[in-house]
Amino acid sequence: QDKGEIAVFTKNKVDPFFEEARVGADVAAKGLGYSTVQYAPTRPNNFQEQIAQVEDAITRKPKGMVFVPVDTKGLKPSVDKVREAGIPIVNFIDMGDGNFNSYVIYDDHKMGADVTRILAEKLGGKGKIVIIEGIKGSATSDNRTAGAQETLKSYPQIQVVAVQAANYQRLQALQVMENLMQQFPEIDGVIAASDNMALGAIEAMESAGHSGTQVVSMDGTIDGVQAVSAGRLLASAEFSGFQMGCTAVEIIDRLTKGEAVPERLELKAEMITRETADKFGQPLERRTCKSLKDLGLAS
Amino acid sequence: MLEESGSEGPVGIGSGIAAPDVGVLSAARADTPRPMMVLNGVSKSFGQMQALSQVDLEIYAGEVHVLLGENGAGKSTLIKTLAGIYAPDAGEILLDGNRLALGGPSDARRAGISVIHQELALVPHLTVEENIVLGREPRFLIPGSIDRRVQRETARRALELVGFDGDPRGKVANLTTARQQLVEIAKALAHRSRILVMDEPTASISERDATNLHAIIGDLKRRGVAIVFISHRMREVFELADRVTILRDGRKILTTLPDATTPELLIKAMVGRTVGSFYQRLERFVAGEVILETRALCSAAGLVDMNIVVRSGEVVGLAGLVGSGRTEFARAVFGLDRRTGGEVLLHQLPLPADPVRAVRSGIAFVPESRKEHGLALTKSVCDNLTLPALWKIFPHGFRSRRRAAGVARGLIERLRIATRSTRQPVRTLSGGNQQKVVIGKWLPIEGNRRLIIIDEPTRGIDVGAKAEILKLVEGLAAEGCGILMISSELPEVVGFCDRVYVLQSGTVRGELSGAHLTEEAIMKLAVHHDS
Amino acid sequence: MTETTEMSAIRTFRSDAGAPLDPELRSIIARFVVLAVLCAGVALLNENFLSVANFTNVLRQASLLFLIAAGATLVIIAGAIDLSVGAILTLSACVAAGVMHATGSSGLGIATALAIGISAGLANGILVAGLRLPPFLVTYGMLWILSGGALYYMGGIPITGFPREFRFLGSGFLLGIPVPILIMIAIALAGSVVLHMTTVGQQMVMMGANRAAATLAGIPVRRNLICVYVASGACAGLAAVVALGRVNSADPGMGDPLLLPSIAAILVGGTSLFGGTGTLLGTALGALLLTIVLNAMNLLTIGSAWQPFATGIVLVGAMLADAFLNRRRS
Amino acid sequence: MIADIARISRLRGSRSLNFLSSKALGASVVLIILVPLFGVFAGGFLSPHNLVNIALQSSILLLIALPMTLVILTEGLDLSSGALLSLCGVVLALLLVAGYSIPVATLAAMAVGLLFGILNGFCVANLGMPPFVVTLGTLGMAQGLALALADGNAVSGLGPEIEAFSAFRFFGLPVLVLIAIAAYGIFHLVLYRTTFGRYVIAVGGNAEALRLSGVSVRLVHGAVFAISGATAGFAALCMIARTNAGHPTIALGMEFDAIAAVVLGGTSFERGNGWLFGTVLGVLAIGVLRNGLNLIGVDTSLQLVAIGALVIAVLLVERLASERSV
Ligand SMILES: Nc1ncnc2c1ncn2[C@@H]1O[C@H](COP(=O)(O)OP(=O)(O)OP(=O)(O)O)[C@@H](O)[C@H]1O
Ligand SMILES: Nc1ncnc2c1ncn2[C@@H]1O[C@H](COP(=O)(O)OP(=O)(O)OP(=O)(O)O)[C@@H](O)[C@H]1O
Ligand SMILES: O[C@@H]1[C@@H](O)[C@H](O)OC[C@H]1O
Ligand SMILES: [Mg+2]
Ligand SMILES: [Mg+2]
Repeated sequence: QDKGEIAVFTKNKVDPFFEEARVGADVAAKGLGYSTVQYAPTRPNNFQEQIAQVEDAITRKPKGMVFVPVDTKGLKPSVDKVREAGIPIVNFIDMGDGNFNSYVIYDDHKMGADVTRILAEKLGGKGKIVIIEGIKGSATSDNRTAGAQETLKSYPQIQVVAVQAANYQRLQALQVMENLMQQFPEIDGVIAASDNMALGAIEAMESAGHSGTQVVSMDGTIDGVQAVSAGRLLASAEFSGFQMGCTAVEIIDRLTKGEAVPERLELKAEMITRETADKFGQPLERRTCKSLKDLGLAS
Repeated sequence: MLEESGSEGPVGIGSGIAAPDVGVLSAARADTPRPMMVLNGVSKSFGQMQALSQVDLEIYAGEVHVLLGENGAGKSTLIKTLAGIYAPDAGEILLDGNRLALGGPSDARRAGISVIHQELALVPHLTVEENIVLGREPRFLIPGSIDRRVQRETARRALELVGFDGDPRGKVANLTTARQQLVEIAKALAHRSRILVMDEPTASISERDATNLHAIIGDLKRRGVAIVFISHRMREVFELADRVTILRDGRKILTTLPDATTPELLIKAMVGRTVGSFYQRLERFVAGEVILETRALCSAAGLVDMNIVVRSGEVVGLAGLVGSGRTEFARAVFGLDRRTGGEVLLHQLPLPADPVRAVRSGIAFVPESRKEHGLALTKSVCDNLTLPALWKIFPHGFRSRRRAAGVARGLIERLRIATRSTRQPVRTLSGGNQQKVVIGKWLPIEGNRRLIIIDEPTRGIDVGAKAEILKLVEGLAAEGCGILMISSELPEVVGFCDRVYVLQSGTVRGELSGAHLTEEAIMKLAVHHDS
Repeated sequence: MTETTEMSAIRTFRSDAGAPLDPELRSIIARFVVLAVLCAGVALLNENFLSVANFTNVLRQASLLFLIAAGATLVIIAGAIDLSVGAILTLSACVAAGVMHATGSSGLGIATALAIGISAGLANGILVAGLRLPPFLVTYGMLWILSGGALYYMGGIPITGFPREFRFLGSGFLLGIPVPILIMIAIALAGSVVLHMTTVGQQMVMMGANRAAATLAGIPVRRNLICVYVASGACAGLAAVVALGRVNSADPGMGDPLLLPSIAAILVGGTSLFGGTGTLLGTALGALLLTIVLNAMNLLTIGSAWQPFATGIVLVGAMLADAFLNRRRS
Repeated sequence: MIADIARISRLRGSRSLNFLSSKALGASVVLIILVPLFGVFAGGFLSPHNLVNIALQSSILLLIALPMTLVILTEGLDLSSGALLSLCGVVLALLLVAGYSIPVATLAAMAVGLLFGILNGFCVANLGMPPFVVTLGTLGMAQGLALALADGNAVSGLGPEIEAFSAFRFFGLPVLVLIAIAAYGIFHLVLYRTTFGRYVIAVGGNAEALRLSGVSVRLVHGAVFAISGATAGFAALCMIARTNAGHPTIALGMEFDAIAAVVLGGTSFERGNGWLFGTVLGVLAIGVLRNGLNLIGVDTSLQLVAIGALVIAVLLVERLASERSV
């Protein structure tokens, strides 16, 4: 049965994280009888292009839109247009302003805090650490870093020797880490805002024959989970793009049926450690969507 | 090599000529008591090149003052100084007795000096009208905006003066060279000038257009405009000039009245020696077997049915007006332009249109524009001299600097190229020496039945270099090469070539040799009778 | 007068002894001086800078930049430009990663990366030289096509984890020296030999200086142009191998951020965009200069926001310095 | 620089005729082919709403492409305009947040753009540095400044005036479209009705002729870059109106779209040969292509390929049309 089309907007096609989200949305849509059309800017993270894509998508009159904003601010004009056209729109992953019908998110701040706590405990409450941020200004990166820094306040003997951005990119994280290792020969811990960057940093340390540094990060990507199982990464936090995609689509479905939906849906981020790692990181094609009911978020 | 006529320096030559020096005002011009413009001891040098030294000149209202001199004598430099383009190193310019400070071309214009420069100074993508008012656009209400009505009117009047019959609102790029020249003249006339300077305005227009221009000049003269005119055409000089000034090597040799002299004397003063058989070949060689033959060659650049034969040991000339297709013929043979029909045979074998093959089969091509097509100006003398022969000098593909410098040194000595080292950038050489490099780079490719195409070999170079270059070319012919020489200098063509093809509109209009080879015969074939 | 000056000039011409330094040599020396001053400055500010480990580190980072820029340097010297090197790197890396994942063979992976680099270079060369299209726009168009191809091929998911022996090229050591540095040295040497010691290299320089004059001298301009584009593609392919070995992961965004820095490295290295002058050693120094600036910023923990600013300043500064040097000389 | 690459790729002297260069062939062909095609296959493409959409999306690109046309006419290139737009946007947004009025903030942004433009112009005109290098350097500087000023973040919370401004419509046309039309009008007047515009064409066509006519070629060169900078500053206002925030990287890469648009529009890198309205067509061609592909729902990767292929295809068509000699 064809109930129409759902437009899915992501920030780019280069970050695997968004592929998870797209697949999640696809899987959920298929299950509910919708088709999807995918939009991502041709220049990665190009906000201007994303705005144009939203405008263009309105012309196709989709049943709904699920939306990862390239930038959290200043979406209002575009979202207003979507609403004016009577199309329900749900934001997921990165919080954004504007009158979205609903938001599907994780608590980035809390995730940052939780993985930091795991690291701090592992280090016995003391040592030198560095923080590798994602794209400055993105809600995920800023909140995760803030969460980490707040937690560290309760560990006065842990010293943050550097905070550097690597834009969620692996190569950049690798080079940043290489340079930081020169400046600070003894780094005990690394907090990276994403698994991708954590792996770059680990790569740098491993090639330098540098061992003993503990790394934590967030996302729970397939690679990240493997690294946790292998003991290269101390812990990660589940930030499932796949599930957010599923849930966002399910909300659209409810909205088209005229059902009420909560304005803000927060998924719970589980910690991924060596012990729990097997539960996470399945290949995308084997994943299934959890419905709101399964998540205990709806009746 | 050159016979010196006995006299040593410029001064000696000047005094050796039996013509009254009227540089200082004489009774000949009693009706114009005060010169409009006076140059006092004007000097200008470019690096070590002294282009003008201590030149004095007086220009009167209502006269045509012709400047004569060999290439490189400093004529253009002199008028560029007048036009405010070059600031003189020493000396002063007076206008109506007042010292003129020319900060730039616009100052000169404001002072009423208009110049038609030797190189066309038109903007291809602007219209005729727009070009005519360029730099002096009529203002409409606010500064910076253009009154297009006045512009049209100004242009119309100026174009009428020169008898331009084209579309004043068409782009200049779409005009023929002759018409562009008319626009250039109209541009200078458009603004009421007191002094009009023309640098070889008739070099590239037909006889008819030249006559037209002479009429215009007569008209301006009557209105009291002073005209400074540069030309290499002797007949024209005697037709037009009220006074003639001769420059040589940057110095003023003399100023004279045309009635008081003869072309021979003028040339002697210009060149500094008796010219005699200057352009004449020393020996003629027996033409050998055919080297190049084209059969009904047509090209995308506008050639139609060109049939030409060049034999070993022969110097064959291509004559014609600018735009007649001489360069295009060379380009088509060498494989630079797409051929659209006919064939090119080199030693009886078809030659594909490919410059690489052309060079490997022994064709040398000396292009007309050294700077654009002949030289890599920023690179060294050595780099340029070894370029076409790299494959000969280094057959295994590995280059040694020592070896390259050795070859270059040999050529520098053989051609007497004035350079301080093999590593000097060619940019810093004088024009004649640059030209020697352009020709010299073909010498390392040996072989005696080669075809050598030379386009305007002596354009813009000084007397000494010119003779040396022609001697070099002659030497190549003596070795058995076939020479195809394109030249706009008719005396050179007549004196130097064994046989001449005259082109017009991209095709051969006639072939001249022996006693039939005269300047008049060439001109007759070269000019369009329809336009 | 002309006659006499020529005579005296001929008399002074005896040998090349005392002739001015090659402009290229001069520019290299100038860059060494700048590099030394920069290093001294940073060393004063930060004691870790001058360590062997940090230098190895800087060199290794510079080597990637150099590899991308090496072939493109030849293209610019020959009078054209290649804006597609970043995209070539991306596509080569992605497909090579895919091939290695499917076959497990390092050899095939390397061959794939090089083959893609070479084919992309060939396509550029044919479009620019064969069809005489403007290089800037052709390679810009290719940039889009190649990155689109990479995106399509990857389908949004990176490929990670490559065989150990493959990674050796990116992250291994030989005699205590990181392999990428050795590759950089090898390419710089080989390229310099071609450029300065072969007739083909000389032809490239001369066609860059004046393409028309080179054509009229019977230089196979088109063939050479195709060659430099192929070299540029091959270098990007090689850079892809090194990059893959280093980060152990391929994603379709990896080459993008490398394009402008690599062009900056070429220009900072003294290669002229007008063609006809430039050296690979210069490009290596340019890459080193830019890398050191970023390394110093990391060491001094200056925010990454200032990195593009610093790169821009270095670029404009280098050009200004050249402009003033040249002005003073003439 | 491009000019030089173009220069060396043509053997003929400046005398040769360019009689076959039809105006804006590329953009026209693209529009003539694409518009009906999308009309049929992309639902809603020809609806008034979507046409307004295309106009809106093209408006800012046009603001960058217009001065770029002048720069390219003088055989230059401005790679810094995208980064400048971003920087000016950040400045403008910061000033709005600080409580300054829109006109004051816009003027300040334009002043920043102008300053960079003058720097570009000075280096190119007075120091003879290649435009590509200079503007690549200032691109980095502007981008770095933007990131640093905004601390990597978007600057938002600009107040209601800017929203009111961006919501303004006239006869159904959004304010940005009106601005773009007005900007075209101004640039048209400047290029075709003023002495300055004429000198811009002349500099590219025959700088020597202009010099001999007593006009300062340097000044013209410098001025086009200054205009480009100031216009980028003004375009920042439009960008802010559209996005409601100042983003330090928002227009990154836009200069390349602008260059492509100018060239598609028939302005060539040689000899001051150009057509300002062609730039409008070029901008529209890019806008139509992106819009149509989005309407059809073509995947990002294929969109990339399509754009690249379009650029090369247009070059090929033009080469075939102007083929004169081998
Ligand atoms: N801008 C310049 N830089 C260096 N040398 C120059 C420059 N302009 C002219 N010269 C040199 O000054 C001398 C005089 O040149 P000029 O152009 O005045 O000669 P001319 O008499 O006009 O010759 P022609 O009959 O060929 O036009 C020549 O040797 C020339 O090479
Ligand atoms: N400005 C122009 N406008 C139109 N056609 C031109 C122009 N210039 C040259 N041509 C064409 O090119 C061909 C020959 O050009 P060219 O001037 O190179 O010949 P040439 O005899 O070598 O002249 P030159 O004396 O300059 O060497 C002719 O067919 C002519 O119609
Ligand atoms: O890693 C992810 C990053 O790539 C994306 O931009 O934002 C969310 C992050 O978790
Ligand atoms: Mg002259
Ligand atoms: Mg000619």
